[in-house]
Amino acid sequence: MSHTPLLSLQGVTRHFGGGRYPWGARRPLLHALQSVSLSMAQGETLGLVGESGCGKSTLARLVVGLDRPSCGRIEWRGEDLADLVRRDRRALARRLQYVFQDPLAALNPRRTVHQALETPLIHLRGLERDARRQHLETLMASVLLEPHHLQRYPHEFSGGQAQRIGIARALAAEPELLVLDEPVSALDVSMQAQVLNLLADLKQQLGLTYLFISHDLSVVERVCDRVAVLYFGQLVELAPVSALFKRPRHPYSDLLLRSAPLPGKPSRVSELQEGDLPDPYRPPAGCPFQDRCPERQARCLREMPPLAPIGDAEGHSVACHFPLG
Amino acid sequence: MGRERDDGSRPGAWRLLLNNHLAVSGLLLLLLIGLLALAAPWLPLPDPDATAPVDRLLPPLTPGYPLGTDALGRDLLSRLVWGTRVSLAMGISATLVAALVGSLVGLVAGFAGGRSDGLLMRGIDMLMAFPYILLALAIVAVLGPGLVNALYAIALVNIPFFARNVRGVTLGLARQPFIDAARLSGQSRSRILLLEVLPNVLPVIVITISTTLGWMILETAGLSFLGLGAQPPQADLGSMLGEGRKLLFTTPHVSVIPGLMIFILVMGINLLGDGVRDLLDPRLKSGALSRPLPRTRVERAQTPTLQEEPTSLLEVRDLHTGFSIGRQRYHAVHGVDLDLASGQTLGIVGESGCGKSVAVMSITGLVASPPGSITDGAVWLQGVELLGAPLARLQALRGGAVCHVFQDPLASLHPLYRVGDQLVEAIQAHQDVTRRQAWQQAQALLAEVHIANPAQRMRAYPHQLSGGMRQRVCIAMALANRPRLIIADEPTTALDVTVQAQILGLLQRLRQQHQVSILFVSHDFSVVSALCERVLVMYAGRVVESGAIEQVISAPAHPYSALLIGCIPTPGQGPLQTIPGSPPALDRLPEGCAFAPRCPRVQERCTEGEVGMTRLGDGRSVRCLFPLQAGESP
Amino acid sequence: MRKLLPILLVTLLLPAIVFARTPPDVLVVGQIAEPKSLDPHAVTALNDFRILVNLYDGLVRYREGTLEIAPALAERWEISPDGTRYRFFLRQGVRFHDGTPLNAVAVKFNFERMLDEAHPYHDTGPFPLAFFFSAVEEVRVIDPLTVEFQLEQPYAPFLSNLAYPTGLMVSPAAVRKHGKAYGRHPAGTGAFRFAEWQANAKVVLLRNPDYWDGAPPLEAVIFRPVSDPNTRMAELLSGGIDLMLEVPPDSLQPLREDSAYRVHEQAGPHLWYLILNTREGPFSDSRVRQAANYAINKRGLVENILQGSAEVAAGPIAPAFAWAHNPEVTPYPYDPEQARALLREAGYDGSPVTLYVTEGGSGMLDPVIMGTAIQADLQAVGMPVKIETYEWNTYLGRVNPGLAGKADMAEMAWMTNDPDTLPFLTLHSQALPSEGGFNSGYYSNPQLDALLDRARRSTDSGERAELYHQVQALVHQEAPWVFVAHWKQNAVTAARVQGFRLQPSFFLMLQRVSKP
Amino acid sequence: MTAYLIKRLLALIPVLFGVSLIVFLMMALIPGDPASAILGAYATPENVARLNRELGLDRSLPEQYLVWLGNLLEGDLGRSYSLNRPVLAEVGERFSATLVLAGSALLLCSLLGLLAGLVSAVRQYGWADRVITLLVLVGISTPSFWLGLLLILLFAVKLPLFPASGMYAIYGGGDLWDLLHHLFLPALTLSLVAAGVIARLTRTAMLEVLRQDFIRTARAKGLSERRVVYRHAFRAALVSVIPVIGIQAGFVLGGAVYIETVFQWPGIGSMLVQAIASRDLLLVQGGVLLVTVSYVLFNLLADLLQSLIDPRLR
Repeated sequence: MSHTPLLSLQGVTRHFGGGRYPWGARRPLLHALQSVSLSMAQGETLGLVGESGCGKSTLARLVVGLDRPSCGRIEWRGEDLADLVRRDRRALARRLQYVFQDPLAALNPRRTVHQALETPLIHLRGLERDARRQHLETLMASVLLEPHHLQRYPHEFSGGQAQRIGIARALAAEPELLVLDEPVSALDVSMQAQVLNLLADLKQQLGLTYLFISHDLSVVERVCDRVAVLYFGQLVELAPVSALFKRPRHPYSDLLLRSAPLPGKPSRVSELQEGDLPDPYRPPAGCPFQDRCPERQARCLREMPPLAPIGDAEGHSVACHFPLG
Repeated sequence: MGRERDDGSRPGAWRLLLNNHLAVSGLLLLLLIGLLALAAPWLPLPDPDATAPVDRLLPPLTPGYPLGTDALGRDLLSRLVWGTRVSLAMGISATLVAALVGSLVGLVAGFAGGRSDGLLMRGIDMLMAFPYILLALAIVAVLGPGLVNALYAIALVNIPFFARNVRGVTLGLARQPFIDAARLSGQSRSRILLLEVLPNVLPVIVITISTTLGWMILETAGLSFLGLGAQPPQADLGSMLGEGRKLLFTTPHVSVIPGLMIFILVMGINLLGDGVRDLLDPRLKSGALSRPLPRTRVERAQTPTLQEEPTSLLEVRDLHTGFSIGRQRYHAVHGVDLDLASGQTLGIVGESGCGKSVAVMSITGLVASPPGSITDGAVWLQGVELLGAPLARLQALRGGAVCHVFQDPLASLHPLYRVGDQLVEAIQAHQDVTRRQAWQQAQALLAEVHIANPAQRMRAYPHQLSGGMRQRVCIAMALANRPRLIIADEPTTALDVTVQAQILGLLQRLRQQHQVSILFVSHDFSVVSALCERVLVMYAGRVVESGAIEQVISAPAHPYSALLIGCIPTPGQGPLQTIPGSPPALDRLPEGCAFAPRCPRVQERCTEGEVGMTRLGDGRSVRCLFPLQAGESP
Repeated sequence: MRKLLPILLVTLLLPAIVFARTPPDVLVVGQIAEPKSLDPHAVTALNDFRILVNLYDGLVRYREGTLEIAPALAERWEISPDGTRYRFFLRQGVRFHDGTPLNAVAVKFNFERMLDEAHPYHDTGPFPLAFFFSAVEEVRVIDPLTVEFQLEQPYAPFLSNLAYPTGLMVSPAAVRKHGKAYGRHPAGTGAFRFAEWQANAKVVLLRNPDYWDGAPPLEAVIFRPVSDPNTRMAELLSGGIDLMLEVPPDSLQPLREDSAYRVHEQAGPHLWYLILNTREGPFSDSRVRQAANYAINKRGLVENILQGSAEVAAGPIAPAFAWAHNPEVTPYPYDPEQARALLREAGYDGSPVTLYVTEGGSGMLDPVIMGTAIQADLQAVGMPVKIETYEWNTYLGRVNPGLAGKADMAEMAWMTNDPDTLPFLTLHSQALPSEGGFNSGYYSNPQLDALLDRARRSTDSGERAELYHQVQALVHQEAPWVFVAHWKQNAVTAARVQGFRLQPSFFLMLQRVSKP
Repeated sequence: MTAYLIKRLLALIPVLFGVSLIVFLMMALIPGDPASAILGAYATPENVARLNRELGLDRSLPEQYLVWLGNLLEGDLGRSYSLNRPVLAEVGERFSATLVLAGSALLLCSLLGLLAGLVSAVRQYGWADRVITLLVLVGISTPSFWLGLLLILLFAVKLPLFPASGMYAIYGGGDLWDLLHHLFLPALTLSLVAAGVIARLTRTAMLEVLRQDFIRTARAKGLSERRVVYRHAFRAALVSVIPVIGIQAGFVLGGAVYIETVFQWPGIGSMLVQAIASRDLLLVQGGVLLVTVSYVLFNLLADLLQSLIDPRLR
């Protein structure tokens, strides 16, 4: 592992709307991400968990350059991503690729798999026809699909197959980092297993780095090295996977862990768990989790706790005034 | 259900079109008119422009003039044929011009968004706000009369339709993940627009063409009618109508004949257009746009008789439910039996498309029909056979003794009514109470499912609530009339994991408090095991295993159950198991065991003949010739 | 829902039972358009004149059924021997509808308002046809009932111009009172006075019981604008109007046979012709022009297409000007053989010619159909014709500046009140478009110029008649135009309308009409 | 809501500005001028020049436009050349008539269209559906300018049930019955096409809504089919039908040009045709502006109605 991280985010914030209407009224401002800082080392798999609307996908889109942060900085091997893109429009796409949540929606229904996979080979790699043909075959083989599948249209595939095609397309650019945005949540369990196993194999073969976004903790626990817990656009806990699952320090991480159903085990959460996500247009002053937190104290209502290292495990930090014991 | 066969119709597009009788008659009409128009130069017709003032205004059926003559003694039949030729050519070219320009504007506006979108659409607004005939009049006045100028005018006034329709679709497409994917594949914006967006917009353009073509022919006729189109002596249908209108009261045939021709032509185009629209519009595909009946159609060969007095609250015997799409028959449920005693919870587990939802929806006849229908079996609820019961009886039970909680609470609640009104409606449908009383009951129900501030929430619209709250409202609605049975179809699938846990907890408590039975459908073994005592595992429309939940999880007997459980990631487990292959197509179920093609333990016997349920004791049964023994892995 | 529809239908149909026909003594006239203004000096359209002549009087008028000048507000007049001074002696005791008296001062006001740009009420204009009186140098009040016009030079058509609606007398008091809005609050001396004007619905005139020429039998006249000819017809048939003007010729025949209606016809000073471009192209040769006159089947046009609603024309002066018309000049016969021979002789090479056709326009009859028929006739003698159609205003904008470089032939029609006007404005070499005239075909002939100039100066009607006979013969021979038709104006009245007669002047005089 | 209204009304300004500019340009490009139109056959260049001077048309076009714009801000639409009358007076008088015709046509087509679409969807594939589908097809396939004439021939001449033209009886009348009596044929003609479009859309929208999850919920609640269809489905279908009614307002206003001419309705449509023919720039300008404003307002009304029904849009 080198000293400069592969990817690092520094105080990345993204909000939508804001400003004023021509006639002076205030335009509502939506906070999607608030000052998120984290970094990834080459070869690791970082899990990003949180509930819907917590800013997971916004973060992912920022990382691959589909969106720009409102403020803050994203670096690739110590270099500003924005600069990189300014110099070479396609530079980012050759290093970072994205796998979408809904595999069928991520494939153009009117284009064959061949066309879909060939595009990055032409535009990102600049390969000639023969080289492309060869590459396509290896790609298909690497995601366990037959070459004759190339001539088919997306609707002729099952969800699991379609997701494998999505992975193949991401791999076609030969990236170093793959952002996997809930890659298995739209799939049936049996398909889910296939795709997860495939991802594990690919990582080993190609030395990839994964940013793995999921709401399913049991999946995260299986595939990730470290976990970042996101709540309401803020990073509330960051820890090696074993540390987090053994001993979550943020009350929200704890709630998440307790909520996950396991086969053969009855639920461990009270139905009375109150409270919802705060209104993103009017974020609360203090800790965003205050409404739902059983440990809430007066300080939590006033002051947003910073993300700070905690405890014994290396690389474990939490944003809580009163972390769990 | 269904995504896999979404586009199965594509190869047979022509056949589908030909199945539509109206469209076919439109097509034939158009073909006939088109052929006639094309063949005009070779038909034995007199010169359409040859005047014979002496023979003017002859009535139809005059020898030598089948349709009579006009004010200059010109043969109307010949003019009609030649005029149709001109009108068709005009209408088609104007449509194409409008389609080209309008689609381009719409594509660019929808894809670029922001300021350019605003600017372009303001321009389109201006065109639309302008009375279209005046615009056309003014354009022709500027350019001078003539067919080509009239064509431009008509095309211009129709650009907004294409621009608006195409923009709408493009706007939706531009947010699709596959556009992002194309950007990440390194394509430039113009290439994305051309290669990724355009092919998906084309059907909309074709639909718009099919709906505007007739309209354009009418409008061109309108301009010619005002004398701004075809120049004499050339005939088009509009100018024939215009020349004849002065004589409407004395010699009506001179204008009625071209008028009828315009009517028939446009009618043909519209008929065909409807057919094309039905074909291309994804919403209309596979007959989805047929009105679902109040209950699922039941087409049982014979009414089953009761073998013995039903002991359970709910008994389902040999249920067969399927979907007919075109000539295909999809067997979604293929002989399902289930029993549920009072106060019991039963889970049904299976992958998507296994028929679990269809099975439970069939109980109260909520499977959309058409295309669905129940072909065999019987359902007894509290001793009443539901499939044969009259609609009124069924409606009294629905929402009364048996209630549903569905997967997507946002879609399941009416978006336009307040939550309180929807609850009140459910109460008043079954109880003879005043609205005020019902309102109070409803409020109490919200309190019972632990919604804070129930009085305030009663006045909220569904979209103002969070997902968890919406599902609580749905559950409250199910509880409204003290049901005996709640059928919950994946009620937590759309929810976040913390909310899911709460909802499961809520159902658990309600079951205990109200002694209500729950039939719980899920794809997730973990979720089912959190709530249910017994479980059914379904595969390809059949129950393959049933038993107490702990026993099935700890020692599955069917290889499919075992593999399915093995797929679930659990802490400290080895590599995830996978199931090779994919489920069979429901319209081509294999003979014998449906799982045989994917089963690691398959034997020759598995593919021969029906495999029946085997009782294993302990209330367990399995549909397998070679069930797993305890501790054995597949 | 299900009960709503029948109720809706019944309520809508109910009023149909009490269908009102027009009451007695009220005449409803179907006009072709809404009037622009009821200020006679501000309008130019025949449609408006039809109302105005019932509302106003001029110093003189056309004698009933002729185009001869007769006294009106002026009982008599004297013309100086050199033809430059006209003195009118006004009728006594005539009052405008607003009660003010008609006198010499009022007459002077009327003409000065039109002609003098410094007049305080000149801004109540514009007065587009004021140039009819551009020869007037001064209007003098001799005494309250005597007024004298001083002309710059002798101008023979002056009297007939005075009989034109531009010469109708408006009330100076009303002009002063309403200013620019006078056109909607008219006051004249006519047989009817103004009552009401509803935009695009009706103009109502009521009987003037104090009319100097005897109060009219009708109590009221309602002018309804119905611009669509079919709708106009429908209104006539359904009893919504009593008098319909400009009936499409094809509709006349069934009406003639129907005893519930009476058809009226009257030829007038109208000419429908084709301007030929004599400056360039094939028609610069008079033989080709004659050939065109031979080639076109005018009788066919008049009898078949216009259904006898017109007469074949021989030259520029309509037979309605009985005193000036030369009966010896007869129309070119339909003779395609002769036409072909002349074309051959002239060496015409069969190159196509362009014909300007208008879609409508005042006096143009059925221009598109007629143009198409003419096209077919010319085609038959080997002259291919390309038609270009224009909306009337655009058409005038193209034709009036001259045809050079654009077209070889153009349809045109004129209605004039004096035999002088048409040839002087359209065939005189001083009337080329560049000179501000209407000679769009650039015909130029010094002999014709001399004849016209003399006729205009002469005050002796016998001499003028002789000169116009020569004009007629000369123009017929030279054929600068294709002479096609003189329109016979038509009108249809309901049978109970009595005493109605069309005038050669095309004006609609309703003073003697009754409807019991 | 207020912010939304203000926003919509502000968005109207550039549209009106653009429309007025287009009208001005177009009228400048049309050959012929008001003076020739007034003078007719007597339009010699000399007379035309004199008249133009008197009408103030000798100034440059941008200058004329600025003068017009300046006057507009003071509420003055100028004076019609051909009618010699303030544009505002003429346009105001005509506009109320158009509003009556177009408004009732819009009402009629909405009523007929919604009713037909509803029946057609509820009785899908039944005889009522077939008959309505056929009628709708006939409606949208008939040239309305021709249909108007046929209706006059049938119901005013052959079968004198309705007056052939006009807005009020020419003699007597003038009450509401009289107006309705005159209104029936033109309003029907004008609304037929739009009714067809709305009926089709209502049918599709109903069928689509009937497939929605919340309809299944309504049935699962045990509601009667009548309640499901009329209370649950129809209201939801209205949400997608209403904006189309707004767009139809444009067609109805545009179609009024033909229909007003045929039925001699004293409205703004027939006035505009005449004004274009006589090159009466200011009259065209004023009329078109008013039509544009009313179209936009109709649409605004539709949007407001939609948000009234659909709380998600508020």
